[in-house]
Amino acid sequence: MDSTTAYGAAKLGMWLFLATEVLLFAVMFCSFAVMRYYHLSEFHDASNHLNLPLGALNTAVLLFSSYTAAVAVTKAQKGDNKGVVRNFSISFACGLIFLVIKTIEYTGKAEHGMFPFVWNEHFYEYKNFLGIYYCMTGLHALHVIIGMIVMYIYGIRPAMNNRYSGRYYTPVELGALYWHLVDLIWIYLFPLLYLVG
Amino acid sequence: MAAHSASTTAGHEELNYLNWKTGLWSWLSSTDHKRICFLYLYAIMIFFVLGGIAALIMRTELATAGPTIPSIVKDSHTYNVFFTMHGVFMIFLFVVPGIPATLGNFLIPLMIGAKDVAFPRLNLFSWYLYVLGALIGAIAMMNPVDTGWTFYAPYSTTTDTNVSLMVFAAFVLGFSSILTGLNFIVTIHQLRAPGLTWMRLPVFIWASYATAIIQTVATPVVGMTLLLVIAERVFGAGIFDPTKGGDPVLMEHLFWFYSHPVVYIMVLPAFGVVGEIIPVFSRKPLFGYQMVVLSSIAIAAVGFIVWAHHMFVAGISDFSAKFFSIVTFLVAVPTAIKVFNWVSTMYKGSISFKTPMLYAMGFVFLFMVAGTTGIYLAMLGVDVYYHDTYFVVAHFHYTIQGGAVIGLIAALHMWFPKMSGKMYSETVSKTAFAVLFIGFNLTFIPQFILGMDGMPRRYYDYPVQYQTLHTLSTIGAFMNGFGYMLALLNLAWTAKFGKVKAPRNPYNSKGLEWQTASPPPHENFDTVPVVTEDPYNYGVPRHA
Amino acid sequence: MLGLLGEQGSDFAHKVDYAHDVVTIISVVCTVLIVGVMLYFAVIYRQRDGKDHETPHIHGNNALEVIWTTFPTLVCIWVAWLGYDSFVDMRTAPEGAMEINVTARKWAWDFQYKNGKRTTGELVVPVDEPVKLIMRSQDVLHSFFVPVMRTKMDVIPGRYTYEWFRPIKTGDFQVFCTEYCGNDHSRMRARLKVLPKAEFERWLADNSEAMKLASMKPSDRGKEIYAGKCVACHSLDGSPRVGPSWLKLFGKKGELSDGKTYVADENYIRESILNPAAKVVKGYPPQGMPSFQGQLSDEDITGVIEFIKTIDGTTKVEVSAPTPKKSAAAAGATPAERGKALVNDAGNLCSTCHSIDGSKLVGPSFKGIWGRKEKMSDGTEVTVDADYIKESIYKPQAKIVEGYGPVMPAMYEGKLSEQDINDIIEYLKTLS
Amino acid sequence: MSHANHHSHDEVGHIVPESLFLKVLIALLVLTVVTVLAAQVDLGKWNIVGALLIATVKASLVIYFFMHGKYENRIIWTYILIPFVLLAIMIGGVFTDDPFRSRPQPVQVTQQS
Repeated sequence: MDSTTAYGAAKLGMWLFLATEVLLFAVMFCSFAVMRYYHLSEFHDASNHLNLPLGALNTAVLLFSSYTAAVAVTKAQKGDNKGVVRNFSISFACGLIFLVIKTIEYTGKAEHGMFPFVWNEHFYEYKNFLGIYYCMTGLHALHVIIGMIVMYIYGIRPAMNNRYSGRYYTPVELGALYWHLVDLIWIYLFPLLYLVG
Repeated sequence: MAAHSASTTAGHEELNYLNWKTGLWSWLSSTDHKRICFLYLYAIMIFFVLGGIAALIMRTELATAGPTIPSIVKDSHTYNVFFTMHGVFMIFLFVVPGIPATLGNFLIPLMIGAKDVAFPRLNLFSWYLYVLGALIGAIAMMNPVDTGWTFYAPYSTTTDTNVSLMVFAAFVLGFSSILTGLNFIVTIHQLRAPGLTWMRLPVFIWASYATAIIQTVATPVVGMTLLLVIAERVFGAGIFDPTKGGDPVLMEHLFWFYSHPVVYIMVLPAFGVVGEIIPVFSRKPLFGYQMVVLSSIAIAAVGFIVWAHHMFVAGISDFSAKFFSIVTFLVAVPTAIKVFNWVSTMYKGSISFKTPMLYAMGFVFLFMVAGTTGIYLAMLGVDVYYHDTYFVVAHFHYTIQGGAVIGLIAALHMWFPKMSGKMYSETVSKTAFAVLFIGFNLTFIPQFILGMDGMPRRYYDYPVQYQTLHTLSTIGAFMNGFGYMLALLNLAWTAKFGKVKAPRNPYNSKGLEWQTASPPPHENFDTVPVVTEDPYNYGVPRHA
Repeated sequence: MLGLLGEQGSDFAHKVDYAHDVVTIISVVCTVLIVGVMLYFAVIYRQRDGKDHETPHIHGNNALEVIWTTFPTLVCIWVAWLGYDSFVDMRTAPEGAMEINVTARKWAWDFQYKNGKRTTGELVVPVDEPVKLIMRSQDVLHSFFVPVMRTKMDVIPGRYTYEWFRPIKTGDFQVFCTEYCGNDHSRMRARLKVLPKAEFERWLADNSEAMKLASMKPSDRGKEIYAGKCVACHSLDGSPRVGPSWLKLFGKKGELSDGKTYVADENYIRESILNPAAKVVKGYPPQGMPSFQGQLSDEDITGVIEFIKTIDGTTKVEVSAPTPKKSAAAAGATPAERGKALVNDAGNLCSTCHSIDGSKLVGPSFKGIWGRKEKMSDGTEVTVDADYIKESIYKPQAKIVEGYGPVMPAMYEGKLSEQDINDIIEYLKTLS
Repeated sequence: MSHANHHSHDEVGHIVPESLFLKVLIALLVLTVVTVLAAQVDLGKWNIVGALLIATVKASLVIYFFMHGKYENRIIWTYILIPFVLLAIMIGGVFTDDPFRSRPQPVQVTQQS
């Protein structure tokens, strides 16, 4: 396999993998739609209990991290390994910030008695919303963590050893693609969970 | 096992993929698609045997009304465990990886003139995922699951057997399947030999391509659904459990969104196999090649919008039932087209009845039965009667056993000379075919009649009026099992001890895979082949 | 026409069967045709003498492709319409259909009628009247399938589903559960009894007992059940009968026949009612008690348990005297019919231990009993005649058929008259 | 090897200027603000339509520019679109059912035997 074919194959493979990831979340979105259909008013009320400012902040953080990941690819295409390290590190840091904010949100809800999957009297009616909320954001957070690991292993670490050049930067592009997917999912999760409920 | 023996005579012959490296580790660490084919073949055969034993135990128990073999099936729970085992092993561990992961792995690179698949290491990783999934499933069997392979909520979320572990096993197996499919799609897109345009691809490649798409995009759906079942059991997520405001019918929807397309994962490659066999042994071009290709793609596409025909009496809305009944009939047409084209290929041919051809012809008959009984089940009013009766059981086994498994056995016979470099005994393989073909029909034709009489499925015990047919079916099942044993042992024995060397192209086929040595060298072709003609260019043009 | 699906019990069954016939004919013709053509080609175009002959280079034929795309499409449309049409019928219940509530649970079917009458395991409906079943489940998915009616619908926890049919003939029909629901899935069957209208009305109106039960507090309900079903074998004053006395039973500890110990708590009592053979108290016959699975509802069992808790040695129960219904039924009925009523009467308990279909329960089956030669446990042989039956009813312990235990209570003297016994004998004669 | 790549040479992929990414980022942030503000107005069922519409615009921007979708061939676009089509089929199919059947009732919890 020559390098052009390998590059095309890797990219097509990555897109296919992203397709499967989207379909993993598709089940969640479909379940969300059905649950929302049956428990509309509960979903509205429960949605208002989420912390909108923190959610919005997290959206901004992820969008920004996506931007730096995109820039990292351009840097790699230009053979600028330092640029790859710099931009991916910012994305990585943004991922961390995202997770920290998410933890604050989770603990905040736990303090109010909205523990994951443990339904107390007061929030019993929100059980369906909270159930799917924790499933969706939990799975998404797992993807954030995987994305960060991928960025480190295939982006930051090789770039620190000057592995990439204008002729070979496939892993950077694939890692960035995966990170964009994490962002993409959140773009839908944010309004569905925090805004319209 | 079988294949190692070739290395003993390596001194006299050229190196091929079987003998260029030896030792168990050279197999377990091999990224060669042909060796991975064998890794899968051994693994799935273990589960074919286990699932088959479970089936025979069930059939024995059902031979008479009331307890038949209380020493083995001591109560209804044990019986429920056996049918769950049969379903889970046969579907997730045998038939789904069946043709794609074995023959698909072996043939796709060979048929498109490539050295290997696009991501050889990912290919090996898929196999290890499969093994991991199988091990988790085996551990789950410590407290065996009794839900049936469908894992319907809320039974699956409330029963106190090891459902969580078992569905997690299915999830892992799903990822093995996804990565295999992804690998094949990329391989077919990127690695075709020069001159091998899309319309020159063998139909097996087309079928595998359609299959791979379904594997890649449908499997995540069931994976996530099963994770939600775990979430329901462990956390009480409230999505499927009605006591928490969830909707069990939603679970059925999501489950069948994958599990209907999955029957095309099983059976499309078998269509491809038959499409390969019939032209070679008829010495004719495949009749209506474009229509055959198109119908594969159409089946894969339509397969995604018909899932709720498994749920006509599941409490879905009448509107939904009507909608899904009508779209279901859309699948019937491309399937019919395939059969017509296969039969027409034989017209004015020069037909030789080698074992693969017998299997292919048997396949046409079995699939006609499967297809026409499918029509009953697509018809709303009639399906209401037949749903969850033995008619469905029989129909399903005609499609999956008569389709996918017979397809797999046919393919193993067809490409056995290429895979092992030896020729098997035609007498034994034809006898085996006859036994398993008769046994198969004897097993399942009585089950159609049982279904007509209203016998429900998944019953440990039944009213005595059904006994005669059940007994017949049990006799058939043992015959069927014996036939499979004979067929597979014949191949295994030949691979290990066979003396007759296979020539490069024993059937005088035009297929690219036959143009290299038998067995092929490690990197398949000595020089990159260049394709200049259609895949089935048999016959004499002036006669056309 | 072909009659492949068997007896037709509902008015839309013929439509389903018609659709079924049409598709059967099409299927058989198509399969025979295609396989026939294949075999024909295989024979006439076979390779001869092991050598290939020249074959033409045919790639396809567009006209043929069009034909065999269009033809199946048209057939499919027709067949789809037939299926659709029959489905619409079975999903459209007529206005004013009689509604019956159906509750499915592991593993029994409960039916409740509009007037409050409840049954378990037996659905009784009038002939020629549309019946609509409103169904729900208490636990997991079930499915209500009546083959002769050609209808089926899953029963789902958390929502109502329905099905309807209009029976066109009287008789006794099988009901299956067809959605896998766990261990006793295959035993979760029920009978559908289609009665003539007048008889159904009479059956439905006879609801005094059920109505009374429903409004009682649990322990009274248990007492009522005790008097009807348990009194023959379990005393309230500590004296042993066929089974252990219920005096101060609740919370009692003791030894089982297998040497293990038991504590008579709720779960033990519940299990003993539903599965008596599982834990038998030491000194009592292992098969002495029939299972009440399907006869007592959860509420009934709770009632019995509550009643057992109240028994303190002063508790007295009036054993139900022959019910007035009997004398009402007696007028105008033949002796055999009167005997049947007596055998089936809940107060007499015959059918608890004696089947009429030949199956072996606690006692010998009534099927074919008249004139049968039975071997006794003391080795003698007895022909079942009027004297023997009379003796067996009044003094059950006198002669015991080999293989059965001395467990039948001596409670019928004074309860059943000689005339009653003669009626029962007439009925038994009909059970050949 | 395959026809799609015959014309390509060693330099692969399209280099997108960083300034374009910055513009896209600003657009995304603006859209986020818009969607938050729009949610404060009660538009009934149009709230969710609007929110999903804006989200789709944002997602398209990410795919088109950040993920280089603009420069990809038809094969990749096919596989970009397939999951979204399937998601639509899944939700569409499920919603041929739910709105047309009876609503769930509270379940009476009983003892499991």
